[in-house]
Amino acid sequence: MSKIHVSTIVNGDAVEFLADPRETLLDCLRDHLGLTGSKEGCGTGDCGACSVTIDGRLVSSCLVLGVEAAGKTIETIEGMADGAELHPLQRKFIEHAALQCGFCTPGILVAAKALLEENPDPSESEIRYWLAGNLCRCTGYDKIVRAVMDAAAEMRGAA
Amino acid sequence: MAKDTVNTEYKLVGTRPNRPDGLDKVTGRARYGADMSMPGMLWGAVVRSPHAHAKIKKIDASKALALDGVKAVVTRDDFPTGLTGEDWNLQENSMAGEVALYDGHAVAAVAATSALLAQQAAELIEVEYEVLPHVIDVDDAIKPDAPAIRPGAADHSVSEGFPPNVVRYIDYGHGDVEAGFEAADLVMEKTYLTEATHQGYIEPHACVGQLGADGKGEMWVCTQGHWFIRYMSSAVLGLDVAQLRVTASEIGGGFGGKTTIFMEPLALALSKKSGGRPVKIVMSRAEVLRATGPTASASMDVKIGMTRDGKMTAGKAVFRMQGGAFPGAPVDMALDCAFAPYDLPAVYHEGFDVLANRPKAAAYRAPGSPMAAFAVESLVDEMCRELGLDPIDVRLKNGAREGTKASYGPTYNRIGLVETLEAAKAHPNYSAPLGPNQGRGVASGFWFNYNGDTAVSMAIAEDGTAQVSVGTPDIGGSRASLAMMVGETLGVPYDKVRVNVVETGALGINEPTHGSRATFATGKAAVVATEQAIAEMCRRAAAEWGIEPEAVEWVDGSAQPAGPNAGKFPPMTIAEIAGKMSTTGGPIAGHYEGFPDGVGVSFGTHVVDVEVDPDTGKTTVLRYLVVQDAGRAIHPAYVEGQYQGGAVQGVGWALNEEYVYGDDGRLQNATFLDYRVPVASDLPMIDTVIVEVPNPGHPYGVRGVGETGIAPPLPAIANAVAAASGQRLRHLPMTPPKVLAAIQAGQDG
Amino acid sequence: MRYHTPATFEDAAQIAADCGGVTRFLAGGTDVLVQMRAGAVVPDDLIDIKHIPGVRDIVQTEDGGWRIGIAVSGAELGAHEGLCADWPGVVEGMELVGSTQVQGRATLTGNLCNGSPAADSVPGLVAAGATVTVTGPNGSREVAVADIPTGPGKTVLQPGELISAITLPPRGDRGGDAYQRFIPRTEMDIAVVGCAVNLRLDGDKIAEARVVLGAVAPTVIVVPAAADAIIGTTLDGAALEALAEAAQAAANPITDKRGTAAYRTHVAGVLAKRVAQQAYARAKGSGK
Amino acid sequence: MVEINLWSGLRRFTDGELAIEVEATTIGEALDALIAKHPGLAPVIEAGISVAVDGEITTAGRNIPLRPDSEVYLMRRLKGG
Repeated sequence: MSKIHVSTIVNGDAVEFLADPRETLLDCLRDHLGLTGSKEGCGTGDCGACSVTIDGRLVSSCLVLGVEAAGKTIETIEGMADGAELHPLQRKFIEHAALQCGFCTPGILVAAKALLEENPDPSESEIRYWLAGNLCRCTGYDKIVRAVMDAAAEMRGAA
Repeated sequence: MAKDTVNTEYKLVGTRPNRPDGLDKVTGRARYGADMSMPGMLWGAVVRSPHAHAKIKKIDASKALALDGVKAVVTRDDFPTGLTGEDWNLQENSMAGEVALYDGHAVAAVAATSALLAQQAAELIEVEYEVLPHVIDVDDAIKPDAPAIRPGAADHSVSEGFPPNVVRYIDYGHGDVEAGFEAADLVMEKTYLTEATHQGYIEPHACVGQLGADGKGEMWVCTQGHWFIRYMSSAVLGLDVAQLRVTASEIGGGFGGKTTIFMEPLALALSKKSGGRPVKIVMSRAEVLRATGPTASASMDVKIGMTRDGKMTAGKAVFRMQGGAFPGAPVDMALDCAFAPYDLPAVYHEGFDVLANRPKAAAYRAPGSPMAAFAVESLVDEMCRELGLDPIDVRLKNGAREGTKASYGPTYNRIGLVETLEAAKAHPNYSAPLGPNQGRGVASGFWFNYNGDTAVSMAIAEDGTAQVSVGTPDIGGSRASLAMMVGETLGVPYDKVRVNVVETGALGINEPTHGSRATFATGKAAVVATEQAIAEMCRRAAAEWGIEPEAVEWVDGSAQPAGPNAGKFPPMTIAEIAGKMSTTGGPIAGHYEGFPDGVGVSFGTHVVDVEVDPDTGKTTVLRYLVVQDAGRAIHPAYVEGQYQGGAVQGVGWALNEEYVYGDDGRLQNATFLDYRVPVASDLPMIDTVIVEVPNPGHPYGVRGVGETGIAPPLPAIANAVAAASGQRLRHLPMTPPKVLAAIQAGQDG
Repeated sequence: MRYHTPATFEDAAQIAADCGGVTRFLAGGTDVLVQMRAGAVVPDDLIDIKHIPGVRDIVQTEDGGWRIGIAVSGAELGAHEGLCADWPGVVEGMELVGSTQVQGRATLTGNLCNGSPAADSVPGLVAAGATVTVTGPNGSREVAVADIPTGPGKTVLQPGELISAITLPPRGDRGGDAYQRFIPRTEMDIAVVGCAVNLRLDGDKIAEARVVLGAVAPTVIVVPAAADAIIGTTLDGAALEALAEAAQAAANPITDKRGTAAYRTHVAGVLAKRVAQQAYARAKGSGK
Repeated sequence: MVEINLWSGLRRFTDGELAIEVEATTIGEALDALIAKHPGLAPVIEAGISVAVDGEITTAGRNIPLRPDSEVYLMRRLKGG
């Protein structure tokens, strides 16, 4: 099984890697590029811990092959902060204690960012349905939803 | 920073600072089990039994070993023999011996140069099985003619003539139960069933293990307790315990399921056989569900006597639980918790720990208590309805208080059940209007809390900042609460304290972050260690001032002359003392090794409103309130988080989560698609009230808060469903088909 | 496993026809990758058809219908105003497939070709009378969506054949469609029962109707008796009861981990009523 | 002397007694004395138990002091999640 050379852009950086065509984008991010912020919780698209965006579209990176990333633009949790400046969602998650173990957090942050880009003023229900594919077993979601709502308000300038 | 508590004697305790590991965890930098790679690392994969019960006749790994890049295969033949007791159970569960005992039981493992290759090699290992009769359900497993799963596994408590799969028997109680039932106006007896559930942590088990021919090894692993991993792996492999060094990664949830070993010894055995190269094993979700930590399933008979005005006169509980093919279903703790919220003149408990062809049950948040609460709190609710009494009033009338003889024997010290009931009753949720097909349920719950082996060291750095080395992995914000308690004691700001979860080589033995013990036990130990360091700093100041150490007191992070010397010298700050420590006697540190006493039990009361769709039987949670006694909330946001998380795990257990087996004994829903944990859109906000009845046994009044919250949801939701639909569900989960069938039966009846 | 990125459907068909072993076409990948991961299907050749020009396009046909490219994701479908206005039932079926993340990748074609009787997007397509273009080594043909699935995991597609486009007919005046499913949670489950209804009104009365059930038989099924129960009515109580009875009579489900046969049969009737009412309301509300 | 309360299932090892007076100043001494009086209790105690002293449950702590008026209950070994 020969490997395929893949060139892509991850968090603004041009990167290259050799992928076995069976490897998922998640495998390639974690094992070839050392970007272990995206997590595997299920491998079947049911938990959302591996959420990334490809060309701006939110996906589960466990359901994308690494070879499909060729020529795309990929954003992961590692690219969410602007240097030392956290994204408002990241800051609000810490302030609201919206994480306990923190394992689902990267995927939820990436998904929530995609939501706020599409809908800057989501209702509680819209947040809950958008994040339904991001399982969290620790928090009961309450503080996560509040943190997203608070970050959205701040980003709208309403905070 | 706003303080939540009315208590103003503290600067830090009761505030909500940002957690110290927050930045790493929102940026993807925090390293969890699967995030570690080591030089020369191989990847491991595990071959698992597809049968619920089968004799292993032959394992042929020749095709796998013939693949280029495959470095080692291990089977049970590679493990030492002659183990006994729980060590033997752990070894047997890590790798099947002569018989595979459940679907998913490991039978072989392989190491190769890539994850894909290891997986491919695992598929090439040929195992010949002779399928044996199996039993899955607890009520089937306890039958006298059930297939005997492990003859000889029963302990001293099991007498001759018991069914073959009963491995432990428990009976205890006090008072005259029959007289109690005689004195009652209403006696009800019902049977309640719960299905096995999984802890459902989102992070699959993962480790990197390395073991050389010299018997020295190291391991990186996601676990609640790395000393447990070290001891158990060493026992299973016959290693000297201290030669294995285990580092706990950040942990992606555990809930009790990561307090024991699964594939960790396999990684070490593969490493040794590969010439000492590190081996990484990461479980798939299917492996997690098939082969790790489910809880027990339960079949429970409960009988209660009550007078017309709601006074309980006696209670009796007979519980049967299966915890897989190994002894250890939490039937004893379930019985202890069953009637714990009540002051009963007479109570009797009887329990059976039963084997079945399922994975070895691991602890899950207040082990046993949720099932017990479901049975007892459902029956109490049924009786309240029958007698037309308010369920909170009945609980207040019978509620355990300080001085009550607990159902499990001893006399309660200061406890906060009544306070939770009163707070629940006063909360607006308890009087919110309900619409058609909606109903409200109430239930209380109990957990002991626990202390356990604890070793902590704290040391003062050259600039007067403090480091605390602890052995309890931070699973939900404990670094924050520990830093707050140390900062409070030391009189320094929160961010001048760094709490490190250190490896096994750095401290004496520590039990895991389990039993709701981290903030209580590690916290108390850290305070004791800090007080030692403070005493040393007072001695250093006294020496400099030329006065007796007893004449120095520690105030707001400084040594100050006290008593007759008060005001004679300016306060000496921690930074000043620390800056000179190399010339005043060397390092300044404190430590604690012991079993911190003073555990305080915890009670909670939940109120839930649901709506039941009468056409489909689907239950929607509309409102949820958790009231629980925290003793004192060090960091209220993380206390609330424990309450909310426990409640939602309970919602899952009550409504949708269950292990589904086919007639072939295979688990049918080993994915998050069909093992249905609650998703964000299933839930409302989870309202919380933190009741604070301080625990006199802790310097800051802490009671453990992690576990109690999962017990009340099961009965509270069942009680709400009964109120909404008019039908009593006595078998969890209350899936739509079950609820609809009950509604239809009710209409027909 | 070999990975191919053909530039035309003809090339894709030819690659598939020439491969001796197990072949899978890759569009959204949300089923194929799960099967690969579980070891259920390990293709020798994986043919990624997203590099074919036009596969991400949604275009209006000359007669006012819609042609949907095979790689259009659920998220893209849901963002298309014209399609959502015409065929809300088709779009909402697709949007129920998986999570937001899955919506970023999953496609109508993939959901259809997976062959699941519980596929959420298929009842809506069948109710709408959608067709697909099937391209093979010997050219293309037009096939009704209803005729594609033949059983759980099975389709009429022959080795070397693939779907190259989906076509929805013109909506026309006074029409409405809807799809709902029953699941135990609010999201993320496979349908225990699904139901789509597409109808057209004449005044207040239903002139034409199509009722389609999912997850109650080896394939999605069209239930003419259920349609007959509401045609000519204003969807009054009696018509709804007759509709439910016809839906329940047509259901022939299995008992499995997701539901019992009796439960699925009952819920088929409940859903048929709810979905018909929604489709009826949409038809009445349509300005056309 | 301090009174040790057993759970009722242990009756069969103690000739029916559920409250046993022993000479002890610590939990360890009490457990040793119990075994000396009723050797049938040895496997139960050695398998691991918890002890409640004045309402507080501990799992180890053989050195925990007992007073003559301490309330002492043997319990099944506790663990947590």
